[in-house]
Amino acid sequence: MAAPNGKGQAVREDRWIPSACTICYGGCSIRAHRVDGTVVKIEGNPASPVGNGKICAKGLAGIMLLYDPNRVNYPLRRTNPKKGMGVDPGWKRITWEEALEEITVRMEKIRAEDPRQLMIQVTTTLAPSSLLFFTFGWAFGTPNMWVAGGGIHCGNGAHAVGGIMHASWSLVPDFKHCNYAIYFGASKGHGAGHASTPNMELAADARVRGMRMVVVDPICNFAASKANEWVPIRVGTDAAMALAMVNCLLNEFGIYDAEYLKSKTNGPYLVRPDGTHARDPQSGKPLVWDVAAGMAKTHDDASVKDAALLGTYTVNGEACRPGFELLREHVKSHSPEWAEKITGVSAATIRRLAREFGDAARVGSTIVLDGVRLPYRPAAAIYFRGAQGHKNSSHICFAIDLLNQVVGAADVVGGALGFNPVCHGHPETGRPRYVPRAERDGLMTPGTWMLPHLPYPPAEPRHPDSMGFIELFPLSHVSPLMASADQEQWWQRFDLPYRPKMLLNYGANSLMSVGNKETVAETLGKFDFIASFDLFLNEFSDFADIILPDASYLEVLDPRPNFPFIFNHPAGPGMWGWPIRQPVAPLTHERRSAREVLLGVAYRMGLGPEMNMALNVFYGLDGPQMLDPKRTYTFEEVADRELQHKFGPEHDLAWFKEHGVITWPKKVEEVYWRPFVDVRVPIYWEFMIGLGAKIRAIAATRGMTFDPAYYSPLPEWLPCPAHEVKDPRYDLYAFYYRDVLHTNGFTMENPWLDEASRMDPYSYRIALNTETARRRGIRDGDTVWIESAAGRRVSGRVRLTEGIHPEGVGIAACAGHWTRHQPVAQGKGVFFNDLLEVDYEHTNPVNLNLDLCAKVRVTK
Amino acid sequence: MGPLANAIRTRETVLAGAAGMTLRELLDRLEARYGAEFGHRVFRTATPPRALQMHTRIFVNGNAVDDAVLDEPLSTGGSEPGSSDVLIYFMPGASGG
Amino acid sequence: MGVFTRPYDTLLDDFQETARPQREWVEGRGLLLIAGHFLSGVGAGGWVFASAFGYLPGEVASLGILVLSGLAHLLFLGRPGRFWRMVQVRTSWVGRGFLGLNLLLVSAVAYLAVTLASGRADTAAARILWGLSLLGAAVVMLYKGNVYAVCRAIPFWNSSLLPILYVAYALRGGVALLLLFLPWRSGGVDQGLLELLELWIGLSAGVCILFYLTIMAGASVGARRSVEDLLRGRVAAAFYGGVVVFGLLIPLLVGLWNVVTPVSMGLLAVVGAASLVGDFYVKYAIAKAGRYLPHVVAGR
Amino acid sequence: MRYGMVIDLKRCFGCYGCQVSCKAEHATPPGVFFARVIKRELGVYPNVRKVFLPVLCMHCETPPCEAVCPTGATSKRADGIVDIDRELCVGCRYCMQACPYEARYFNDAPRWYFGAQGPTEYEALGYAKHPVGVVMKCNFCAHRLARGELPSCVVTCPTSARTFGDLDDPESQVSRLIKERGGEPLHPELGTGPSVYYLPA
Repeated sequence: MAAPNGKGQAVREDRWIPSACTICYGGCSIRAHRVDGTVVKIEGNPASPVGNGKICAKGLAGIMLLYDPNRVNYPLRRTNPKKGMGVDPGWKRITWEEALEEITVRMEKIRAEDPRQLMIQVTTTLAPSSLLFFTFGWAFGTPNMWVAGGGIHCGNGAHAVGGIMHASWSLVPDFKHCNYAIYFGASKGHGAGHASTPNMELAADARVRGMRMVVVDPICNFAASKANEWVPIRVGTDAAMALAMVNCLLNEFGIYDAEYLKSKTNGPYLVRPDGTHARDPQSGKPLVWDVAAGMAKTHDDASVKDAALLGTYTVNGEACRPGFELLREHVKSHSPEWAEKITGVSAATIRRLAREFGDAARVGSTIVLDGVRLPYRPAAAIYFRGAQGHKNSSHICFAIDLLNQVVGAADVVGGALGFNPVCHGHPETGRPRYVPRAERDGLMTPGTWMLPHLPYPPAEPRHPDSMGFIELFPLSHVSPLMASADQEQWWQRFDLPYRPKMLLNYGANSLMSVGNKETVAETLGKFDFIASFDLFLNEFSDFADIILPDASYLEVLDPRPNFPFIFNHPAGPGMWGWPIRQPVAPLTHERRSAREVLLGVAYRMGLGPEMNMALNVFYGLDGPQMLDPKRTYTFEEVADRELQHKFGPEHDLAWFKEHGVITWPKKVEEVYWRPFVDVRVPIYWEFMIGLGAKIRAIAATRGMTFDPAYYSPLPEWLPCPAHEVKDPRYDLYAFYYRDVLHTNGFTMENPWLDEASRMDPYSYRIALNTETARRRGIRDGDTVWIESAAGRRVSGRVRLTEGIHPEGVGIAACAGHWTRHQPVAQGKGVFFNDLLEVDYEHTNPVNLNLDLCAKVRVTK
Repeated sequence: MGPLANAIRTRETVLAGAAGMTLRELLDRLEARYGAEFGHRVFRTATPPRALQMHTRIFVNGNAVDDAVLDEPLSTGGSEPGSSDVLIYFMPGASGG
Repeated sequence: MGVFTRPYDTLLDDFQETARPQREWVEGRGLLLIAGHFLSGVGAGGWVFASAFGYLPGEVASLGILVLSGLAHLLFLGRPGRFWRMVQVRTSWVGRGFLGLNLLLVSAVAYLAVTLASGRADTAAARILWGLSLLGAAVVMLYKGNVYAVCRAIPFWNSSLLPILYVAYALRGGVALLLLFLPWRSGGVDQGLLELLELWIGLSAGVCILFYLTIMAGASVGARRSVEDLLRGRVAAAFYGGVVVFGLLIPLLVGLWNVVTPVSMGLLAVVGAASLVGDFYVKYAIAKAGRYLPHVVAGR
Repeated sequence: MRYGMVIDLKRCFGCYGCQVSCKAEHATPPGVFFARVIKRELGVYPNVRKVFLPVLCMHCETPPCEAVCPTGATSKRADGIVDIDRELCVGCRYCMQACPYEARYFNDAPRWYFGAQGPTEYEALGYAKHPVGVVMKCNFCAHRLARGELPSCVVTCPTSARTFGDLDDPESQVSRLIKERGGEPLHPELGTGPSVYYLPA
């Protein structure tokens, strides 16, 4: 074609190239319009179920990231030996060869000494593909790897409970069939996150269809504004409300799904007076009470006619009771009146919501889909960041999910769905295939997971040899100890035999993404050497020694932007889609894809065999596609094998580059899998008793203690440190929320998103309740100080709003950049994380989730 | 290979075993040779059912295997006639998100 | 600390306002338009009275001012080179004003030429040209207020009072212009002067009432925010200082005082000057107080 | 034939997708928004909600902007699109004061998103389309319609809040939605006859 372009010449090239977005970890499918080598438009890819052609503002703004003149173009080395916040490293341009040589030499030395001295840190934004960096860690032999963005944006509790109860990373309502969804601090379908764009459309369809939505949240945000009802709640008290609702269901209304509880949960497992299961002496399997036979049988005994959920039964001379009975009794003490005192939500409201939820669940009803009769439970309780970002993380998510479990609304039609826990694979190859299966005590273990350690059964706690102590806390994913104020103290007490020497960073700006900057800066100062792959110089760069200019997501290849499906592939009925990410614009300057570089470094160090095996494991390659440990490969070759391994030789990389995505229909037994897969989930977490005891046995000797209640088999409401601040001057709870325009820190540098944020009344402001502000003489637009009880301060302009709890101070996360290397982002918004303490005291002792709220005062 | 390779100071070893030896038997023998640390890395629990650790991958003649085949006789077809190539890969745990 | 300076920041901040302030016609180059409106009013008014009194210096001055106003209008345009396209008079008051101004200029210049050449103002040609010039002047005085008044997008402007107010101000401005010439006029007190003063005071009273009505009307409809801007907001200084003190109080006091006991010509010139300043600030304040219709209001 | 759009406020939750999509499609300079999102708050705690109102040119039946234009640069096409002939516009901005929907923007001077750092590759290409000194606005993506594609904001909206079609055809989806869900234009009291309708939230 010869339409003239802006330069007046005839257009030589005019192509739409399918790929995947990576402005957030939603990884929605896109297609980029390239004219004469310039990307002129990004749209959603209609051919892919990951967005169905839709794409949000962030994804559309990718062009401004691609062409940002502030990007890093060449390898840089610091000339100023002094490291510190705001201290100019005196960057000097060096060659790739110089950079790689120095990095390789240092890493070889470290590996010879003790590979654990290397720490690898990656961003959430590129997850799951950034987890590829972990393969290098595996090959290298260090356990010290973390997703630094996780400190603020990751959900240890949410994911662990998602894994234990739904075999998936996260939860959504079955938007297609749900009639009543109650959100606890979640934005699923109203902002960023896993399956971001697809959920937006699904949620909108549900609204129009008439799904009733109730949002329990301290701030009336995107989700709450679209909900039928907003229930303002005191920050961090969601567990209390959920427990009271469970209490109403079980003890006031007697609403529960006995059938489901008997066959799909450990509700009937008999519990001894000491809280552990009564077990069969021979097999060690937990026992249930068969009412029909009037005797105890193992849980998997086919002859069990009717397993008791209630009552007391004598087994091996002990009075034992089913787990469900204990749950029912446990929640009795959690009345709506009790919860009202903690949450500030009236007992009447809690009762009403419980009743509405219970009625909406239609316990006992069924529906026929694709000719199959299935349980129909059109009610769902969803939690995410807001609810789980607290010291009581595990119990909060457990308590909320119990609402689903009690009425049997878990992974059935209309209920709470995990993100794709079951996949039978492409019809032609049967790959990828994974299904949850029964593990220890007949309880469910996920068919696939994002990380090497499964949520259930938890690995045996061990004396830690990693910086983050994840061996000691097997239910954790991200450990704040990787950058905490007290890490050295714990390392000494646990005789950590080494100290971190080198940090390999992939796009994480941990100085801003974890907690207060002073604490993180101190931990970064401990490294002899930091090498960092980055798009921009940022606050973290002040501590780096070498900066490697990374290629943006529009310039790289990634064979699996949406796999594992449990992470960011849309849940519920529809199509499976496996897109690829591919370069839509040529690499310029001396930017290189970090993946290629990493592979090169591994081979350069003679880590070829380990690296190739790690890749075989990460991509699940075997047979003809298995990488030969003795060979070297380019990343293109690896990607090509990954794709052929999953979809056959005819669907190789070349095919995917042209077509962008391969799709096939989801089967009803994949989507609503619960009735089809013989697994149980624990409503009584017996395993926590032993786990807690083992951990305590190891930790206590080193002075690391915790309240045993955190390991109780049934959820409790336990206060955050913020709730226990006694000083009356600190009378408000600061919390962060995720703005619809931003994900993590780097979107702040995007001028299109910045522009919209500046037109938005809230993005860059501190949200304060109008009445609360009035009593303090604070007016809209005033600049105020938010000071935490621990004495940390952030400043910003106030936006008065009726849409926030009177005790809340709401701040959009990940703002407040101060680096001069990102002129658009610099000085915009408020740096919420600076209010957060990073230490063991503010960490959940089960999943190591950092507490993300702070008791503060607001002063002019 | 992987971190344990450092611990046990070797990457490759040849075991003579009766034909029809199962993978579990093989692993037990290796455990006997390299000690409890090996066992811990390979199996989730010290007591039956000894399922494989999530972060341990075993390839028999280039095919990834799971718990299902633990107790089946090792297939032959390795580099040497009548032998089996067994690759055991250990990953360190990782802190992710 | 962003990449841009004031105007861009202001634009984005404005989007957060419930009723966005109008800036195109008052800030930056927009000031030229306000100046143009002011000058065209004074010029047209001045021409009417100067030509009525047959006072040549006044006539010449008026024409000069009209030419200036034309230039101001021109320089305000984004594409001045295309000014000749502005001929859509069927519905556009800007088009009408453009034609009116041209008519006034051409006929007035011709009128002067004819009268000066013949020395007589009562020839048929002269009368026709004068008539045409008065028609042009009428259009010029009328169009301004209507340009604003038809903007339903800006409630404060969207008032039938505005055209009348602007005509009144134009006439008063014309008189004030002539007052400026008093110091140089031969002889002592004469008829013309007294008529001028009475005329001026009458008109001032008129504009006071009209302005009051305009504001009251605004306060009762969607223009509340604008009225707040005027009375106690971002336009208050221009309103009280320019419109009220300079434009009304000072000149009225001096003027009335003069009616009691004649004062110096210089002082009377001050009346004219102050009144003109006020005249400008009226245009400025009303334009600046303009805010667009809000789209989301409680109850929607 | 009269092109029109229906925006479902029940679907929209103010993600700004339309605004940025429009920006990318038309390469509009900083501060120019053919489409944008207005976010406001209604009610008193705890009975409060945020209102998200996406706006664009309403392509009125009787466009006030057309009436006041002194040069005839603004005109209504046969298909109902209100468009600007940038060659005729003198830049008097009268139309901006007359439009009750704030849909018009004046391209006062060359501007780039990275300011002093100059135009990006994308901007250098895109801004060439926009002459300085004239008024610009949404034209329902006439160039896309000509290619048989829907407007950019319609295609991108993650909640499918936007429907585009022929208002003259009673069977079209836009007409049906307006009828079934009670669609209303913005400021109907002005009698401008907008071609953009909103469905209640």
